[in-house]
Amino acid sequence: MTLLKVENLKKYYSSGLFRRQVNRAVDGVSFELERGKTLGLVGKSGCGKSTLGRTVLRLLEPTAGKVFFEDREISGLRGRELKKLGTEMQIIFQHPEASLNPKMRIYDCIAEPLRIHGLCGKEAEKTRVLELIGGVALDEELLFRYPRELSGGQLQRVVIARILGLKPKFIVADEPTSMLDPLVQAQILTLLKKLQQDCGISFLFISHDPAVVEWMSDEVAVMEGGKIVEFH
Amino acid sequence: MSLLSVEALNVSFRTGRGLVKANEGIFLEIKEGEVLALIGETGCGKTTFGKALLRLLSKNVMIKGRILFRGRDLLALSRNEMRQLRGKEIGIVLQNPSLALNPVLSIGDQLAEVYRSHEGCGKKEAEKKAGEMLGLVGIDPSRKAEYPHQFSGGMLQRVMVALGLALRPALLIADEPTRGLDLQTKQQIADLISGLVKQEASALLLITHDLEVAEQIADRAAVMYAGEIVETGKAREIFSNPGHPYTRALLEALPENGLRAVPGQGPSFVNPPSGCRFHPRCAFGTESCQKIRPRLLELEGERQVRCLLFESTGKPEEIPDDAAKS
Amino acid sequence: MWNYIAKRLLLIFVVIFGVTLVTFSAMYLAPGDPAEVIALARYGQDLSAEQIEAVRAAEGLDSPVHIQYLTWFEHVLRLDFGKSVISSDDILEEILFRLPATAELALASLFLSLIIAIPAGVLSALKQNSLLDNACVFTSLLGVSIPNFWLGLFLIWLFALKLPLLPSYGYGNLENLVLPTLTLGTSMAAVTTRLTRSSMLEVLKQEYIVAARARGLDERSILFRHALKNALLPVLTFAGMQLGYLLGGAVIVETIFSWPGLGKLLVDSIFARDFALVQGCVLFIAILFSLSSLAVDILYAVLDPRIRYDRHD
Amino acid sequence: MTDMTESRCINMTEKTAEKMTGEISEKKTGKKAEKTAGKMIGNIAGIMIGNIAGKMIGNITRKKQVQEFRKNRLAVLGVLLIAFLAFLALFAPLVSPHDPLEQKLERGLEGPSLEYPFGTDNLGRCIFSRVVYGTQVSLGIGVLVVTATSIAGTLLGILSGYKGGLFDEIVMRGVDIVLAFPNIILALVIAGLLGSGFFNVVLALSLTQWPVYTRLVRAQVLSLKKQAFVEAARALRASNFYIMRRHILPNCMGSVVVLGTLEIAHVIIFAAALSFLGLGIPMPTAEWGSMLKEGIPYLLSAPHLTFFPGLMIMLTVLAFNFAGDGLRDCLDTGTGVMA
Repeated sequence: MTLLKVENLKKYYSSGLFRRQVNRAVDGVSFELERGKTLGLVGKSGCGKSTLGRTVLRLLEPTAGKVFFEDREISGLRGRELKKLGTEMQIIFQHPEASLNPKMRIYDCIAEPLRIHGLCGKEAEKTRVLELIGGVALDEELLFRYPRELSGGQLQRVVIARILGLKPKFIVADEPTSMLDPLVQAQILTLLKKLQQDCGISFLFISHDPAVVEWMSDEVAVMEGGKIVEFH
Repeated sequence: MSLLSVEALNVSFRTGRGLVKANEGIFLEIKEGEVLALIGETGCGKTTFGKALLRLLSKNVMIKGRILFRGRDLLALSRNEMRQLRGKEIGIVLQNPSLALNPVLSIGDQLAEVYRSHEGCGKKEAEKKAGEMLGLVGIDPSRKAEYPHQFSGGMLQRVMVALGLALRPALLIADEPTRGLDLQTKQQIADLISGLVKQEASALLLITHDLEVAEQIADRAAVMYAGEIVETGKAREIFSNPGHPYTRALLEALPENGLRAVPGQGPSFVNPPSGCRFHPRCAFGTESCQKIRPRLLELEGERQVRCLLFESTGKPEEIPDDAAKS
Repeated sequence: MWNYIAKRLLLIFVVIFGVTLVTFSAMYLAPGDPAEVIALARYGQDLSAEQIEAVRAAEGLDSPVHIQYLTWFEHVLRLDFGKSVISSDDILEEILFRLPATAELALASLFLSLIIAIPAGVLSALKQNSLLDNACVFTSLLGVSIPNFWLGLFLIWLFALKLPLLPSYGYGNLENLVLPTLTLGTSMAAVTTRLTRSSMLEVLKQEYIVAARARGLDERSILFRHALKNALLPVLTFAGMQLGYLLGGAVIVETIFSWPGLGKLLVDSIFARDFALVQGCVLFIAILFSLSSLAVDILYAVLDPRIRYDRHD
Repeated sequence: MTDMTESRCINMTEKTAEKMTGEISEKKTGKKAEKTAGKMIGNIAGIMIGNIAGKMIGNITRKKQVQEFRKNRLAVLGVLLIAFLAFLALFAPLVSPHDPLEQKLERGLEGPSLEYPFGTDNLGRCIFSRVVYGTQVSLGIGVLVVTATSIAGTLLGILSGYKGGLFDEIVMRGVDIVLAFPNIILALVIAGLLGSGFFNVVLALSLTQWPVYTRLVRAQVLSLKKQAFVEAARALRASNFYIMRRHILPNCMGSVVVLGTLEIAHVIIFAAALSFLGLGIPMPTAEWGSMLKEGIPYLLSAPHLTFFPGLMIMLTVLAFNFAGDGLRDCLDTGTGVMA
């Protein structure tokens, strides 16, 4: 069953004096993604792959085109349905250092999604958080530290644990390991692959490194100038 | 006699959290015109090593050991002698180019300044040389009046290379010249540096975590882990059949080699693990590895490995089968 | 660059318009009936109702507020700030007559503060945690904490009264300028020293200073060509802003030394309840201040290449 | 202010309990229902007060930052001085030997003596008592003005920085207009027209000082907004109000607290200046600025009339500047030196 269907998605940025210069960041992109599969998105920097990722999630409002999630058109969603969408579609960013609120302890970072969506009560929250941090092979002791005390690899794991709390069906991974070293990158990517097998999560995996994308993805789309120019 | 020979170099910093031993007991040699890649992950002390060679570290540093450059110990030089040597005999390309250039001076001025300061030539001549150097690194000389913020990451990196090689130094230290660049720009910068270094017959110390770049342009390679050199040797051999378990892990972690991950992360520098520092994460670790701190063993083919497993075999490829646990 | 300046000038017009609204409406917020207050000031205590009505008619205070505002604003556009309600001499003339005194004091104090603060700030940053640095930090903290009116009184007590060397009031020759400039200049120097020091420390930590050292440049050229130029940018902007404040008349210092500047004119007009003069002064000062902050921004753009206004970002 | 205080509790498993002994345990109350706008403002204000107090106290007790704060000797001196001044203000009646307003014409202009530690003024009033009572006025104005302006300024800064658009444009033009006057001029005009008196001075200074916070907070919000953790919160589809409260506000608190401390010093000098010009606190209330003004005619014959009030202003302002610098270093919020 196709989990996600994107039809002719466009995202234009207009700038200049009378909005004349138009930057066609995403210029008519269509693809489909099965449940539990990974679509790789590779391209030079500035080809629009990050913008595409955010527009699919509706973090950026699309200029045109439709996105179907589980055969439901998501552009029209408001209020309660939109909030529910937040538990099903999630994103991992490129810079782990900036992905967590520096003033919140790691415990609160992981517990926050649970609290926002009211997924579990006070008592259950603690056990759930311990379970989640264990799931990404991090020591419980880190729960009371602040993000500035953790390394890039550890922070990215906290981000993953945080998202897993919502049991998402689809995750956009926007160059999650480009800032990390080889060994740490391997740890994170194997973790993501294991999660896909265990929980059937589908990924839109974005990177400028073709070798990494090949290893991670079932199908790869090559992007250039806001368009997908090749599928393999 | 080698161009640069580092002997028992110890670099440590006095910090609030105690003594951070960034480099311990480092022995390294670079011959004239040779390209040596110093490979290691972020925070293993390789940048500290690069900056230590030119004594560019902060005031709370303690450096012991000897750094012989053409026979002269750099640690013994006076401040002024050292100042004259920097840029002239040893050039350096620092890590993030967007921060390493003065934002309010045009790149032409910053380049010409090097010539005026070292060779004392006039304003006009310095600018001529600056223009030439920019052309050499593939930047249109007419852009020399522009400012750093008007250049892309890749172009800024070229400016840094121009600054490093301006006075044709005998040794160029390049610290992570390809970090943060996308694939195509990374390739161009790697070719640019290795081409220019060959053309000027100067040696290159390439400090990087990027194994592909190292494999492509290095003659010899040295691998650093937690402030120690764990393996050195000819680059081609190290990449085709690595000896030290850490080097193996690094290569196996590449996507082309199956992206196999080794658990855990780099140890603390304040109180590093006893014995071999990699033992907590090593697939072949034994009890003795936890107790004895292995020394750098000389193996066949100019290979050196800091690992007890090779005491018996003497050959880098063979790992004694009883030791292979997992 | 030019459409940026045009945009800024438009903005200034909006701000000035806002300022006129604020000053005009402030008159109506004040307690008491303006006509009565003006009549009181003009004819003294025993005044009859007719006199108040005559003033109301003469000053056009009887027409609805917005009409009064529009007529006043229309006059202002024609650079006619109207007449002083009490002494009925032309307001703009009065202001322009007082401007040189304020400008003199402002420039002298700014100059004094910069020649003290820049060397002190730079030196104490270069020799951080040395005796000089600690002394600098402490005195500048003290300088910021001493209210300049108390400093003024102290200087008068010392130089004018105890050992009568300098006049404590009056205007005209250089002697009179010394004490007010000392008062204003030193307290400004304290703030500027702290800014210069922290800006210099910030710059010395930057990567491009290490890179310059790595290229074998000597410490002196690193200091002057690289560090100083970057460190002084915020200091110059701040000095420009301070000049803006001073053109508004160092109100208190002018009052202590009865210095015939804009600040004193404003204070006296407030006490005299001379609304027209108050409005005129405030409007003039606001225009002066806005233009000087625009000049500061342009100066900053000229000095710092990173700021380019032609791009619409 | 609503009784809801913003503090967080982490129930601990036994294993990690002993690790927490060093830290105070903070209780976080769960919040389900969304807020109405009116309650929202009250809520944010309550949080701000809670946060400022929490920040201050939290800072004082949080291990790492306490060490840095304690290391900075000047800052500790500042806090001690503030405590001393607060003590003077609270226990003025006990501390001052005489009634500050009681006039003894026959004892006028006496120098410092045992009976009158700071001597007497031209009307024979005890200067020491008046200076002590003056602390109440100055600290009162300082704290009141800064509390009001920091809350209003920060609120406007967050809303205009986060929302942007027309609201942002209007707020920033308002800031430009207020800042178009050198702030002493505007305060003068307002105080002059409204007449003197404690609350007029507080109002005048509040109307001129709020933009300082708005401009600082708005700049921070603009850069915070682009950070990944705010975009991540939006990806969680959390409400804007939640994001502003939970992610934007805590990251601005540090610089607001530092700015607030330095601003108290600034406001105290301003208030004294207004009184010095005769537009601040009216006679005969004991206020340092007006005491200075009264002392001018006797500058030569009785300098102690002007020496002691001026000294008190300096000490108070110095105390807050020390504390402000100390807070800035240990919170490393990079607010730079405020004018």
